[in-house]
Amino acid sequence: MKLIFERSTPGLSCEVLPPCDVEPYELKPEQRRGQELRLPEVTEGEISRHYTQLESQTFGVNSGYYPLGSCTMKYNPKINDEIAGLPGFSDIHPLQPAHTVQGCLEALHLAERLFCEITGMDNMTFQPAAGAHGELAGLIMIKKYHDSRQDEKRNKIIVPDTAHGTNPASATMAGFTSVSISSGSDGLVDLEALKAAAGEDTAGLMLTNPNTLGLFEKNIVEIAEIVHKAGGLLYYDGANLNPVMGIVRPGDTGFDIVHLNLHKTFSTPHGGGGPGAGPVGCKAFLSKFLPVPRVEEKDGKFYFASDYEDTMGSMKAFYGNFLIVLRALTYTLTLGRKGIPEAAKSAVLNANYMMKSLEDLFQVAFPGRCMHEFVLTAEPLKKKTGVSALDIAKSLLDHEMHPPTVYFPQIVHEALMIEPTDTESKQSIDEAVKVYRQLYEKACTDPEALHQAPVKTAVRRLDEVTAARKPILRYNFD
Amino acid sequence: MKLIFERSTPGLSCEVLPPCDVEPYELKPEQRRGQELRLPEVTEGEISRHYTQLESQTFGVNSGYYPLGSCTMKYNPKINDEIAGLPGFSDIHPLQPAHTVQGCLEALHLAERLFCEITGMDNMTFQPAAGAHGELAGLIMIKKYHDSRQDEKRNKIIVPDTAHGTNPASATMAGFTSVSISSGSDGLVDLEALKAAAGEDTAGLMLTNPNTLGLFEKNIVEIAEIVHKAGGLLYYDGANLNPVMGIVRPGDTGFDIVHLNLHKTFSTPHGGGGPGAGPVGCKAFLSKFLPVPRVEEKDGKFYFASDYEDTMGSMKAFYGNFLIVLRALTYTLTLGRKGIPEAAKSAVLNANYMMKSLEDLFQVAFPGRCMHEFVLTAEPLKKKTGVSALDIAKSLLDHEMHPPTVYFPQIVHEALMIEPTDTESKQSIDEAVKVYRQLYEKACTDPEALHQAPVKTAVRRLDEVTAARKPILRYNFD
Amino acid sequence: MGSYIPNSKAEQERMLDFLGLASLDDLYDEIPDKVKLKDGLNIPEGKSELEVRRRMETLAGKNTVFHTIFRGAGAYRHYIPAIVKAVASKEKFITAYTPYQPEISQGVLQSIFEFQTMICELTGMDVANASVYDGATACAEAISMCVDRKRDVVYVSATVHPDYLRTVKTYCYAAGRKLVVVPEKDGVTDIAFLKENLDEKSAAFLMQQPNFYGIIEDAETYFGVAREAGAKSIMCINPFYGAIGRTPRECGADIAVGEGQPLGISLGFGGPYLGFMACVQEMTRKLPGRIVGQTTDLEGKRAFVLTLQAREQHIRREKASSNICSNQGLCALTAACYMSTMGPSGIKEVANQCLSKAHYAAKLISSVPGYELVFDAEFFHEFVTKCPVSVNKLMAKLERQGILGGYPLGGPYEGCILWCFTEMNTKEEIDQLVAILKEGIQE
Amino acid sequence: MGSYIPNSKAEQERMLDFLGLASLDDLYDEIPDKVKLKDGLNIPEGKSELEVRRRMETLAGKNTVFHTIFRGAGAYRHYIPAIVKAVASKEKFITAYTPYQPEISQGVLQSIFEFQTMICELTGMDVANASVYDGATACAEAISMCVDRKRDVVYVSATVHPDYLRTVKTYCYAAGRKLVVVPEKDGVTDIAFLKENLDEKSAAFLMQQPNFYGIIEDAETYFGVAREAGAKSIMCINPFYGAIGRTPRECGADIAVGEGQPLGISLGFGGPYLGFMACVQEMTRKLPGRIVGQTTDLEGKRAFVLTLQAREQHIRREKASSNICSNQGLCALTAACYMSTMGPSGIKEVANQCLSKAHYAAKLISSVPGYELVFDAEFFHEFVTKCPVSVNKLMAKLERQGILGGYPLGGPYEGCILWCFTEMNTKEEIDQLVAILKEGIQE
Ligand SMILES: Cc1ncc(COP(=O)(O)O)c(C=O)c1O
Ligand SMILES: Cc1ncc(COP(=O)(O)O)c(C=O)c1O
Repeated sequence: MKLIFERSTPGLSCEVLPPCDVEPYELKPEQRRGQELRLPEVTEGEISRHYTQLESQTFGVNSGYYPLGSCTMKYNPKINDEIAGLPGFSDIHPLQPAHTVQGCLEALHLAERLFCEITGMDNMTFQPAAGAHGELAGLIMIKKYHDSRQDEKRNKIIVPDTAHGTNPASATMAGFTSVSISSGSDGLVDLEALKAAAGEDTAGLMLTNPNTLGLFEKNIVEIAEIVHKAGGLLYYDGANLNPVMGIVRPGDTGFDIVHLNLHKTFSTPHGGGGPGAGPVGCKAFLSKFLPVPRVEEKDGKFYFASDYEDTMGSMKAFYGNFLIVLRALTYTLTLGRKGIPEAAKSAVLNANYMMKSLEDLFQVAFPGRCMHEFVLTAEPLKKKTGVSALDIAKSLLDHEMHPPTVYFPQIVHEALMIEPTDTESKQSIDEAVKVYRQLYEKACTDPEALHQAPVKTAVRRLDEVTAARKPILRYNFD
Repeated sequence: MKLIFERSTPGLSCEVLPPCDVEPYELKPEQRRGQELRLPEVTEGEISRHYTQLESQTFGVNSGYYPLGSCTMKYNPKINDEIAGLPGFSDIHPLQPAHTVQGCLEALHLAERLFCEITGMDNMTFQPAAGAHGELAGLIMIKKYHDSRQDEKRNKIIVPDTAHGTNPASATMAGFTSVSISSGSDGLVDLEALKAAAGEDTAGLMLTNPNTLGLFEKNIVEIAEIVHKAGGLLYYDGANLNPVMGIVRPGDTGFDIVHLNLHKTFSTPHGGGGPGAGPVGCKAFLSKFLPVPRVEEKDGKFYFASDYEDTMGSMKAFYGNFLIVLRALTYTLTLGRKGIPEAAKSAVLNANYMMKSLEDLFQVAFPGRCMHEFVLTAEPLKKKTGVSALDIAKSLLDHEMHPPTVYFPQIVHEALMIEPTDTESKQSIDEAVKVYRQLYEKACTDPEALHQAPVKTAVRRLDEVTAARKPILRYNFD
Repeated sequence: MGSYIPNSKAEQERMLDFLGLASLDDLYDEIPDKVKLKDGLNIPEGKSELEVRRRMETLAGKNTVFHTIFRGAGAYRHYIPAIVKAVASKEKFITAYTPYQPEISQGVLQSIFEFQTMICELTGMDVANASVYDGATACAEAISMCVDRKRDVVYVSATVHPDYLRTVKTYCYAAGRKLVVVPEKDGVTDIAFLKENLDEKSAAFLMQQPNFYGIIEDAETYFGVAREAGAKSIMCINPFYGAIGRTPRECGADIAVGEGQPLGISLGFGGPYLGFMACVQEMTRKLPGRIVGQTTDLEGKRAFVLTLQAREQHIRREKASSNICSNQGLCALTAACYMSTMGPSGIKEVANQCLSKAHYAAKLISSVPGYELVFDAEFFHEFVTKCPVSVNKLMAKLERQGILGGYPLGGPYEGCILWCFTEMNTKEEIDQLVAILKEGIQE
Repeated sequence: MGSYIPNSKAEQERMLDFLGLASLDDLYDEIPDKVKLKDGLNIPEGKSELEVRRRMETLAGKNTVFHTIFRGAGAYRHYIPAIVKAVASKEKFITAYTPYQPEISQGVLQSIFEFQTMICELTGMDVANASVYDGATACAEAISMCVDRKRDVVYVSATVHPDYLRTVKTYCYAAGRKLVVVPEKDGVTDIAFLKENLDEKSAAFLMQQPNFYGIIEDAETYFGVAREAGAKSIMCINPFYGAIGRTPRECGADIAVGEGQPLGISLGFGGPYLGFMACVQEMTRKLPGRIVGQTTDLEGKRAFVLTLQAREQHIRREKASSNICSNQGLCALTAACYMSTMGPSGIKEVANQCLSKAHYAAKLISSVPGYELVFDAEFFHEFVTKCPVSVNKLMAKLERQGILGGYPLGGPYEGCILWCFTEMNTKEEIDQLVAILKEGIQE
């Protein structure tokens, strides 16, 4: 495919604006840009065709089965987008006076109430723009908390080795040292290791529950006790809330701070990488540290308040990815008190069903009951046939299916991490299982075919090494 | 691909409506439906995925080059759709009182003024829903006209053999007999044949100018004279107005009635078959026959008037495909007095450029200057290699290009009718020409490859014979 | 001035060079000068997108979007689910041409095949086409299917929608066909007239269910009469009525037609809408327009294709069953998506809510003095009442509250109002309406 | 209650059977009972689509959509062309995940590669990333790129947007970094302070162009000071200013960041917006977040892929250059589409219209007694005036006419107004504003 720059023809343009209706004004010569501005010169038809063709080389949730583990690629309802597109939301300036944005404020306030109830938290901010951003916000609150108690030696965050990469990275950004603890042979937090790690330098523990192996940390109450006893706080990485929402609340299991990935659990789209939203909720004793501004209500009127002395500050400008929050709110109102746990159960049922359908082929990394996802290892297959998890992934592409997450979590070799989600049907899971079986058989008889895959896609396997060694990161106009 | 019925699971549904908030009422038993209603039972995600996958098996104007002759597959600007989607247009009931629909009425009135100017007509109706519908409306007006003069023997409509099939079909529906006249060796109306055909039973002539060979009927003034002298009227099939809009007006060349295909010339989309819009304009002496209602203006207020004694009646309910007319109006306001002829010229330039680029390969059916399109014949190629126009068309499918119209007009053997349109770039025409060349060479060396094409499409060539002999026209639930 | 021409002046020059021409105007050297436009078009200069948008927004702003609508009369406001709008705005569905090349058009073809199946289900018929322009032309086309040399007199009930009647008349005038309007009696077709008049010259009888006044007519009896006379029976139905009421097939119709706008298509000031047509097996080859059929490709894969084209204008020219070429394809796709979204239970739910709300409203409205029901017959979601005050003034009063009142009837029922209720009208809205009616108006 | 579960109860039963479970609740048998919710969630019952829509429409109806907006302060209303909206609403772009599988994600990858290129063009820089959350976090991330063990004091001008400043402070607090706010003097950064304070501990100096008050600062001089001290220079720019004003590169910046919202993204009450980041070649591997690179597939075909991932959290975990994972991908695609639509001439035209209209307005407004310009410096499309009456009352008056007035400043400029003008504001609107100002208010 051509780049948009290669479709450019000097002199062409779309006529979008009327001529200027006031006297032209010019910058002083010394303030003017000297460099040429090389943007595409194209007509609308060219742009439209360009992006239509780009879209045809993109795989979305509706293109086919998309069991990307840890990403909760559930269906994105259209009503959510329609609501976010109402001019009464999309055309509102963030700095309008409060009485002209009562609807926006009420929406945020309502979202706070609903998501606090779902997580078992007391207050929530919608400022963070994604999960990792929420992690950072939450960790800064932990820092503020300890600082406020002059408890300054607490510079360590405990992170299990199954944690998502953002957890240790966030800890670093928050000025903590992260202490990795290995999982037990059951894939869960090793209580002894935790006890060993927890101490008076412990600022907190970041935990994903169910964890990235898809296992529920059933010792969560003990875990919380250990950490709290050591004087640390418990941070809940909400990326995996989907299978337990409405069933068990992080707040009830001892967590002090929670972030949600609205773009996972609450059906807002991923946008090919974003935008998402990562609201952060906390128990009442931490609320004063939340970022500002916060939405408050008085006599049925809503307003922003920023005058919290102990606030951690701000995580970004304005009020977060508001239109994303709106979508998640729409979803939550749609499902409601019964629908939320039903969706959770559907996710867990689908995952267990698929796991059991595949367990005679691929070894389940940690057998037993899984939650929303499960991790297989292709290591035996690889030893036997040379076909790797990557080969399986790439072969799936030829079957119009998105592969699972591979090589994560890192503690499982040749990991295939499969998350069917609640919105996948038995029919399509059965079909996927059939394909996995075919591939397995093919691997045994004709491994080379899998090494060669994909063959039907827009491009074949890429030279990623050269991409990183000799990076070409922008179009070369010359 | 599965049919939506095959995705159905008993018991599933989308929850769209709240429960009924009034007492339920039931039909009397004898009025109730007995037959089961077998519609799909699916959730939104399934529907969404279904149509996403159907769309991926659909070729639109933005998918690639689409030079379908006679169809004017030009780019459909997005602003047109955006305007048609404004609630102030899309949510208006057709039977609202006039003072609440002044905007709609003004739009229709403005459209009438603009399109009358472009065609050289005095009045216009927007009721007809497509070109063929406009033809019928126009022919009924011709009938009314002759009837109003008690000129009742006029039961023949003269139609050149290059005419689109709708012309004779419309003549039949309007109760006329159509008289076909063969084209001269130059592809134009044979004046002698016309003279021979014209007489006191002539109700009128239907003419497409430029005709479907892409040739301008340069003897149009003489043609008009002959028909008018015989007492007939001239009907202009506006499907091919694109190359001459703003250059020459049908009304100035002697036509009495014109229809436009807004979905060809004025950039409104084809919708996979429709809806279009086929407004009909006429000279003042025919205006009283126009269908009702008509938009009138008085003191800056607009209203519908139906009290025209001589009206031909109505062609459909309400006011035509209004939202399509709006799109065409938006387009016309955008291009304006200079843009309209510039688009025409671009169409003609592109067509001549492409014709000349191909003429050494394929024989041009009627060489010389073409207008918006030109017709090649693959007959020599077929004789030489066995490769037919159909084979060429099907081979183009493998190159992500839409084929030209084939086997039309019927007077050209193995016809390939190519209309690049005004919104195609030189770049993409050059690329298309390259593909035609490759195919030509392939035809000479490996004709079988072309007989086998397409191979990359969702399905290969179809068994159309069985489809027609043993028609399966609906899903079989059993 | 906006432009969508993707070639620059410089490129056009190069192309002209290649053609050996000096200027773009030379492209038209075969057109006689005397007919060419001298001073260009007398229309405004082209405008930028922002200007055009402002202009059109101003126009849209001159229309009133009613929050509450109690008016139907052939155009109905129903809820359009978000998924239906999303599907109907998919670019390739919008911009594709008629699927002449099935290998790259399976999407459009399959969607129409599904539409045809759903229309068959709704009407109980065997075959459906890919759509015609609207309900009115569907009626006119259905009549054409029935007429032959021996039978060329057509009967249409006076209770069909006036626009449909006018359209049918126009088509009959065109084809030189005799049309007899069967008079209305007490809001329904005069069965006595029908019995007396149908004979061996009669080609067809067409009625609407529910009829223009909202009344459910005794179709079966009429069609019995028609069958006896050897005439075909045509039933024009509201699709929601079809979902719960006796189907055209059950009533003995040979052809079922109707306006599909209620199935997910916006009011749009009257169009584009969707004419649907279905018939019994035997009449298949008389159907007008596109029909999609199932077949296989050369590898045996199921596939869909435009079929039975020997009926159509591009093959048969003057002998075609109709002149229709472009139809309402995208609207058909929209309706199919709507029916899939609602499902059998949802479609029936809409129908039942329409029925229930209309009856709730009828009871209350008719209890307001002066607003008696005009007819005593069973109705679906529309009914006619008298109006004790100036209809215009009443409408103006409702309008001030954001309500589009019922449709003011003319002719024999001048001064009466045709009310319509759908699932969109809440009890609250209906109660509010009744309160306003009770208040009366300042005459 | 709405539901998106595509398995019926019956199917779920079958799946449970297969698993040997009696009920869905058994799926959770490993979760300790004592922590499970006993009585379910205390949130409302689920609702149908129509109900939810009505609820949300009611909320939207409680907001005021201003026809005329003279307020910017970090969020700008520009015209969004129809094609941009159409492209940004393409379903697969919306619903795809981060393009981890390049073979089926060339569409998203290429669009980001194009975005990166355009950001480089706009800023004059060598490399850009695929976006960060917004302008504020872009500032914070840029600072992180500059800090090392030796240099860890950060200087930020007091003239940057207050939200940005607060965000940067928060990030610095988190990382335990010393932040010095360079004071403002006459609306611009106090150069003297800078000269005095920058030293071998200084990591970076960050300023905004035009600054929060709309003023075009003398970036080059500041950056010269920074360079001399060995500190990095970071320029946070308005993208339209970048199109006509001296680029960050030309001014000597090492890093350019900014808020991309003006490039085709709706106001949306503050988000989602688009943080962009670009830098000089040497700093490439310090950039946070996704970066798309060009490569070839095994058949030699050009292709795009996420690259330099060794910077990122999923590879480097605690050693990553940032924790960012999800970014603002769709907003980046939107901005790229916007820039393509406008083209170089269109982008400059927007910029020049902003500039011209702001100056036209400034002349008129400042000629109204009491509305003098507060600063004497050159500005782009925002400027500060005094206000001779109660700012609140003035705003209320404007609001009654559908106008959102300028942004009321606080702090040292309490009682002053920050006005903003874009290509969306017509001369007529501006003249109307001035007339209202002249009228004064009833105190
Ligand atoms: C377990 C876990 N935590 C955190 C994140 C980071 O979330 P985000 O991408 O929204 O920043 C992810 C995302 O994949 C995740 O799976
Ligand atoms: C020359 C000509 N006339 C008439 C028509 C019929 O127009 P419509 O499809 O809008 O009914 C066409 C359509 O292809 C055409 O090309």
